[in-house]
Amino acid sequence: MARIGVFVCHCGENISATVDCGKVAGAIGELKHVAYSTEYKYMCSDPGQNLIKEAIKEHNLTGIVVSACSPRMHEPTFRKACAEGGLNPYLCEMANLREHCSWVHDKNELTTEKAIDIVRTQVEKVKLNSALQPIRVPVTKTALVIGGGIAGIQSALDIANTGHKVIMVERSPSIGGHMSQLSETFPTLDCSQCILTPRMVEVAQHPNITLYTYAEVESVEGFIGNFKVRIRKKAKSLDEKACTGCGLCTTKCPQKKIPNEFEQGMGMRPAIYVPFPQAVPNRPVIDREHCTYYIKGKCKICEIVCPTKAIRFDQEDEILELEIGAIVAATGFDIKHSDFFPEYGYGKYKDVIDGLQFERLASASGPTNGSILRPSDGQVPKNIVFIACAGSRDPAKGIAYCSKICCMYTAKHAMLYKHKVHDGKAHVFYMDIRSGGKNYEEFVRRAIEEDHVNYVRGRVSTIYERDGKLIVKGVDTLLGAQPVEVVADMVVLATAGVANQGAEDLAQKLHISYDSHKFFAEAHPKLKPVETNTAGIFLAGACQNPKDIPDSVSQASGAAVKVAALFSQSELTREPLVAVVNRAAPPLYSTCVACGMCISVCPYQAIDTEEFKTRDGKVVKKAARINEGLCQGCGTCVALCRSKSIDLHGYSNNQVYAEVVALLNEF
Amino acid sequence: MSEFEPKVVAFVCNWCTYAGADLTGTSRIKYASNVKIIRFPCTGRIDFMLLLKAFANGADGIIVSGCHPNDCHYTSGNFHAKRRWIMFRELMDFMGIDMARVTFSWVSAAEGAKWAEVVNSAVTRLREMGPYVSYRDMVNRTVEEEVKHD
Amino acid sequence: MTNLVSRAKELLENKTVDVVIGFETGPTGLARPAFITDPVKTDKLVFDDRCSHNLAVYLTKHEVKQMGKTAIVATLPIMRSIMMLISEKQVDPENIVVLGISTDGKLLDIADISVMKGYIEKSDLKNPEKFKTPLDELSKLSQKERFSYWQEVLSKCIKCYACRQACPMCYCIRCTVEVNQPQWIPVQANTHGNMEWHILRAMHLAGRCISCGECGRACPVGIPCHLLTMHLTDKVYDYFKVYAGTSEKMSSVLSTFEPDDKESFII
Amino acid sequence: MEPTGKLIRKHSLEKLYNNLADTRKIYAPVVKSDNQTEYRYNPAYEEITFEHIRSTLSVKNVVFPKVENLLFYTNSKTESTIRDIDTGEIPEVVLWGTHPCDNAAFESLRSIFCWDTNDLFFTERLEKTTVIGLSCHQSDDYCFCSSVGLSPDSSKGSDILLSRLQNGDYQADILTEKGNGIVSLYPELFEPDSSENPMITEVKQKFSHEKVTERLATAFEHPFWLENSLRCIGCGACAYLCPTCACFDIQDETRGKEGKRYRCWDSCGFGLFTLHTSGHNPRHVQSQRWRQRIMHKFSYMPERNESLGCVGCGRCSSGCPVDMNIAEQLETIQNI
Repeated sequence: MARIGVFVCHCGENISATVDCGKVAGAIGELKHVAYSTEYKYMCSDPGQNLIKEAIKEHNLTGIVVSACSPRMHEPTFRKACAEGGLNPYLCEMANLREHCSWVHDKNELTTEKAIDIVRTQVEKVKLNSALQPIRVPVTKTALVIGGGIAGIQSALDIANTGHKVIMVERSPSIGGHMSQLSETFPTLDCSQCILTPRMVEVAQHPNITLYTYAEVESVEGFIGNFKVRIRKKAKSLDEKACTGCGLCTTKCPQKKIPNEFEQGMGMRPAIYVPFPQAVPNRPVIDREHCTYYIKGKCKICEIVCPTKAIRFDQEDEILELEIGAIVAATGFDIKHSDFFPEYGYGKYKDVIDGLQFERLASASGPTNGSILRPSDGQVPKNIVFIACAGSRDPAKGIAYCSKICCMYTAKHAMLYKHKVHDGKAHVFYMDIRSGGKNYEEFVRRAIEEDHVNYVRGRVSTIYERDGKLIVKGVDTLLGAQPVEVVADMVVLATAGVANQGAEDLAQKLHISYDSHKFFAEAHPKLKPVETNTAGIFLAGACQNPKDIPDSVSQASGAAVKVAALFSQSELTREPLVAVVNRAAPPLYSTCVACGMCISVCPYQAIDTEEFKTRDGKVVKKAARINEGLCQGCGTCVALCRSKSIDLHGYSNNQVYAEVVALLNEF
Repeated sequence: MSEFEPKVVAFVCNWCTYAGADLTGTSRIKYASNVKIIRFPCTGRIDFMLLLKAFANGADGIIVSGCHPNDCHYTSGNFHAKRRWIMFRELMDFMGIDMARVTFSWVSAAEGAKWAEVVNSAVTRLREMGPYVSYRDMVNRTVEEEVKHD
Repeated sequence: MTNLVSRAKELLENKTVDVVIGFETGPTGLARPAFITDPVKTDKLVFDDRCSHNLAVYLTKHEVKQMGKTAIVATLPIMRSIMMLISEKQVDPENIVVLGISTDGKLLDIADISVMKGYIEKSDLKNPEKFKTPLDELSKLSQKERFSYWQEVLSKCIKCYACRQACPMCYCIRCTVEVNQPQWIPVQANTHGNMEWHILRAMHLAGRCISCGECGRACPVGIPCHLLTMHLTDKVYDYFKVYAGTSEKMSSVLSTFEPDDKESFII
Repeated sequence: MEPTGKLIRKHSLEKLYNNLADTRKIYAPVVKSDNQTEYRYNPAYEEITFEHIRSTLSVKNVVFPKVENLLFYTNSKTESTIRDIDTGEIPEVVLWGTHPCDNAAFESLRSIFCWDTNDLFFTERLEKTTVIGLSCHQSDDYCFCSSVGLSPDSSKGSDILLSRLQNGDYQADILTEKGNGIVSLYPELFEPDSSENPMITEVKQKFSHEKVTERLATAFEHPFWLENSLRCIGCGACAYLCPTCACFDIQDETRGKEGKRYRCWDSCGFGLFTLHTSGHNPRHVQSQRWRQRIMHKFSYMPERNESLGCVGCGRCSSGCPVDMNIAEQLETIQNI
């Protein structure tokens, strides 16, 4: 038999000024199963809480209702008091007499009657509460960072510096990401490589970081604290321990005409190669697609010249199985290449390039050693046009969003050009200049005012070639939409930042959501920008949306803190207000029929299908199963379940039903 | 009191409308005391059967309220709820159950004043409509009255 | 239906399937579901206008599943039911052979599920024409009249659940009406309880009903309960532009959403 | 009492009906649609049909309503107060135009409801029911009364049995004191028996119920049950249409302080009928439930109740959504 205690709080006069608390306590005391009902001036005060603790013992209560303020205010307080009184904290409910009654109604009988209804409803609910225990999930204190760009590097270093193990997986042969391709960085114009390479080296040397380059995530199973991740280490055709990185093989490789990815196709590389001189690890890989030996079965020159005999043609991909506690996705972004823009003639005109290609041209270590030379004939362009928002903010092209970084790097490009080609003219076509950020606006003003870059507010409709020149036709909207034509030697498109290749695939492996542009989705746009909907998986950098370096680094540190917080305890404790799918003895096992609708609606990928098998392995029953480590307790699955096989602790079907009945009927 | 006072049950989510109603309280905005709130974690948790149970137990009106689209604490519960209510309303209407008695709203945690408005306009409308006699008559029909229909 | 008979015979003879679910003629001249395991008995198979049962209901029946691999005679609604059952993981497409029948009664060559999907996609998926008039007529009534109408017809319901049992999508092993913690629906068959039952049933079929009309046909007391689910089928299309039973992926409207789903009633 | 034969003219029959309908509850068949005939209380005489082969539902609800309140209760903080139903308030009812199969069913129901103790509500209702039956001048393929020891004109269960004569008048067999009570209210409407033979349909015997009962005694494990119930979808239509099915469920419904206990129809055809709390279900598949239905009617009832659980009305077959034809199956059973 339930024995419920009810405590009606006056909240000073906040409640008692309009609600007759004595009458409420009296009326509730008349209800069946109410063993004790009282009123008090301040339930949340120490004496008030002691009143509860003593009543629990004295009246042998099985549940309590504190009728006071909003549970959003004091539920934790009273649950704690309840626990201290020796009763399971989840056997405590609050009736909201202040925010939902005394403060919003006048003093009259109806208000007191409503208060009685509210308390009665909670009494009927609490009778059906069950004693719940916090959910404890063990945590493997190893983090996986996917992606070795600046975001991944920052996250990995931050986590590693808190003393936890980190495994970093990078799919290309070196870490560094897009930042390693950049020449200088805005708004300081310091050399990108110079600030990045020390971090790259730190990753390689950090005792807590294990780095797997040329590797990809194969599969992810499990849940927060307990992921099982399979990593495919692609065969580098190299014994990394034996190799000293002398580079002899790369110079002797006969296959030399492979477009260099790092140089954005503006330089060439051999089949056995190190992507760039500062690569980490500084060890070559054989690109099997282009290697003569793998194509024709003959060559092996690298093997012959290698002084340490480190070449391994028969090496196979290796699958590593790792136990991981948390994952940081830092897979970065890509840009739309200029062939996306038929109106700008890319593909036809060698001198219409994208922003990353310009970075390589401007880079001291790039294919032109930092001289701005146009690709078609190696001449210095005297007239250069930069087009911002190439693709971005263009719903007609399917990219409605702002790529965020282009305004700034376009200003940077124009400046770099002007610093290198003093007599050149730089024009920028833009829609708006978005330079929000510390010293960003000042940077753009410098480009305009000190470096005399010609900013034209308007879009470019077409580019075509005439007499070896590129005719850029646009409009100047600040001059009343007057047509503008620039005869340019070279055009740089600030093309839209887009989700990285394979993002969708990885999101599916990770069971995280992604938006229509395949950027990974955060758990909450405002308050959980670093978390994903899958507990234990966090986001860093441009895999979420295009971001500049400081934003990426900040978020990476944010993700690292989330991971460190998770790793700060050996067990994860969670509120037990989660959904459960019923279980019964065989042959029923569960009333669930595994239709999978709950799996489809769950925003947290917390539901999977459990198979029940006979001893000889035959599946005799399937039923949904909720991972209490992942469930956040929204209850959408509960309301949807046709066979009512799922229920939600704290808001069970029995409880909410009883509330409706109690609210509308007198007992 | 001569005026009819409708009984109204509000099904609200914890994160937006419940918090919004808390704000109505902290802002001391007055509204009709006819409405009594039942708290759910999310509008996605609200079973359509509970609305029927409210009518069956004598409610004259119902309010269902949660987070605005894109603001769901659980990201998508309210989107699922929205589809559910679209279907539910169409079915109810087809069966002649009065959907003018059910108010659906999005009230955020910052919209304390909106909550008071939602409640007051629902109560005003329900006062005009009067008690939901036709549904209650069906519910309260005795065994003998049922047989008379044979 | 010589094609159907010979195909069924062949499937049983070469042991591609263990049972063929089709139609036979009963002693009173009605067509009814038949389960044939012996190739010799395939001669019993018939197919004509009398064959309205939605045979897909048997694919989830315990005893039928025990029989092994199944071939099933399937008209459009049955094929759509099979599609729904696959999408809801109740039927393994590997375990069934579909003996599709076109709307003009010809045996279709349904080699696999993708072929079936193609056939369904080409077909007219609206509610059958014969149900349009009663649906329109009911919609034309006033709200009060509709409430009276449904109270009157539903007062006759005896809660035999033939509507549920005849429906291939009602495959739950425990229905909400059988839950008593809490007692969602009154056990007794009174007008109110009956109405709640039929609301529940229609809601559970919203976006899942494939418009076969079997629920209404099965009702021994003649309640047109199929109009409830068919009304929602119309509405599902109006709002979301989809028909049930067209995809092998989970896609029923209440288990999915689009952020820009339109409504006009939420303030 | 000794049955007596009377004649009642067509116009007198109308008078009899109207007189009865003016003074008491009378339950008579009305055609609702092409294939639905339902019983209603006190319809106008013109609405009544004499041509129905079988009404959609049987008339068992007169003695075994689909919902019957058993008691009311009021809860307080400390106790529950029970208020019994006054069975004296159950009204008298005259059944009009019910066929011999349905009338014979009352005896079958009595053998269940009054097996060890007399069910209060059932006996009260049966006592207050007067049956003016109508023998059958038409039948169809579903009818098989002659296979279960009855006939289209059997008088079992009737207080008065009407049989149509060629000219549209009716022979009225006065069978019981209750029947006689009606005659004595309106003696002017009844004339002496004519020698004319009434129009009685012929219902061919399809099986021998004795043979069926005998065969069932050892047929529990027979593969027949599975093979022949594959088609069954497990609804309760047969049981609810059946005039002799008597399974019921008892439920409490509470709202606020007030509550009631009632019983309502249930069916052994439902999967949950025998489900145990543990999850175990002794009849966990439909073939076992189909077997139970037939066993109960043709083996267990003859053995325990000395009564057959079937009157051959054919409703279970005509109302079955998947043509589970019981007569066809029984015919097979006697030969397996």
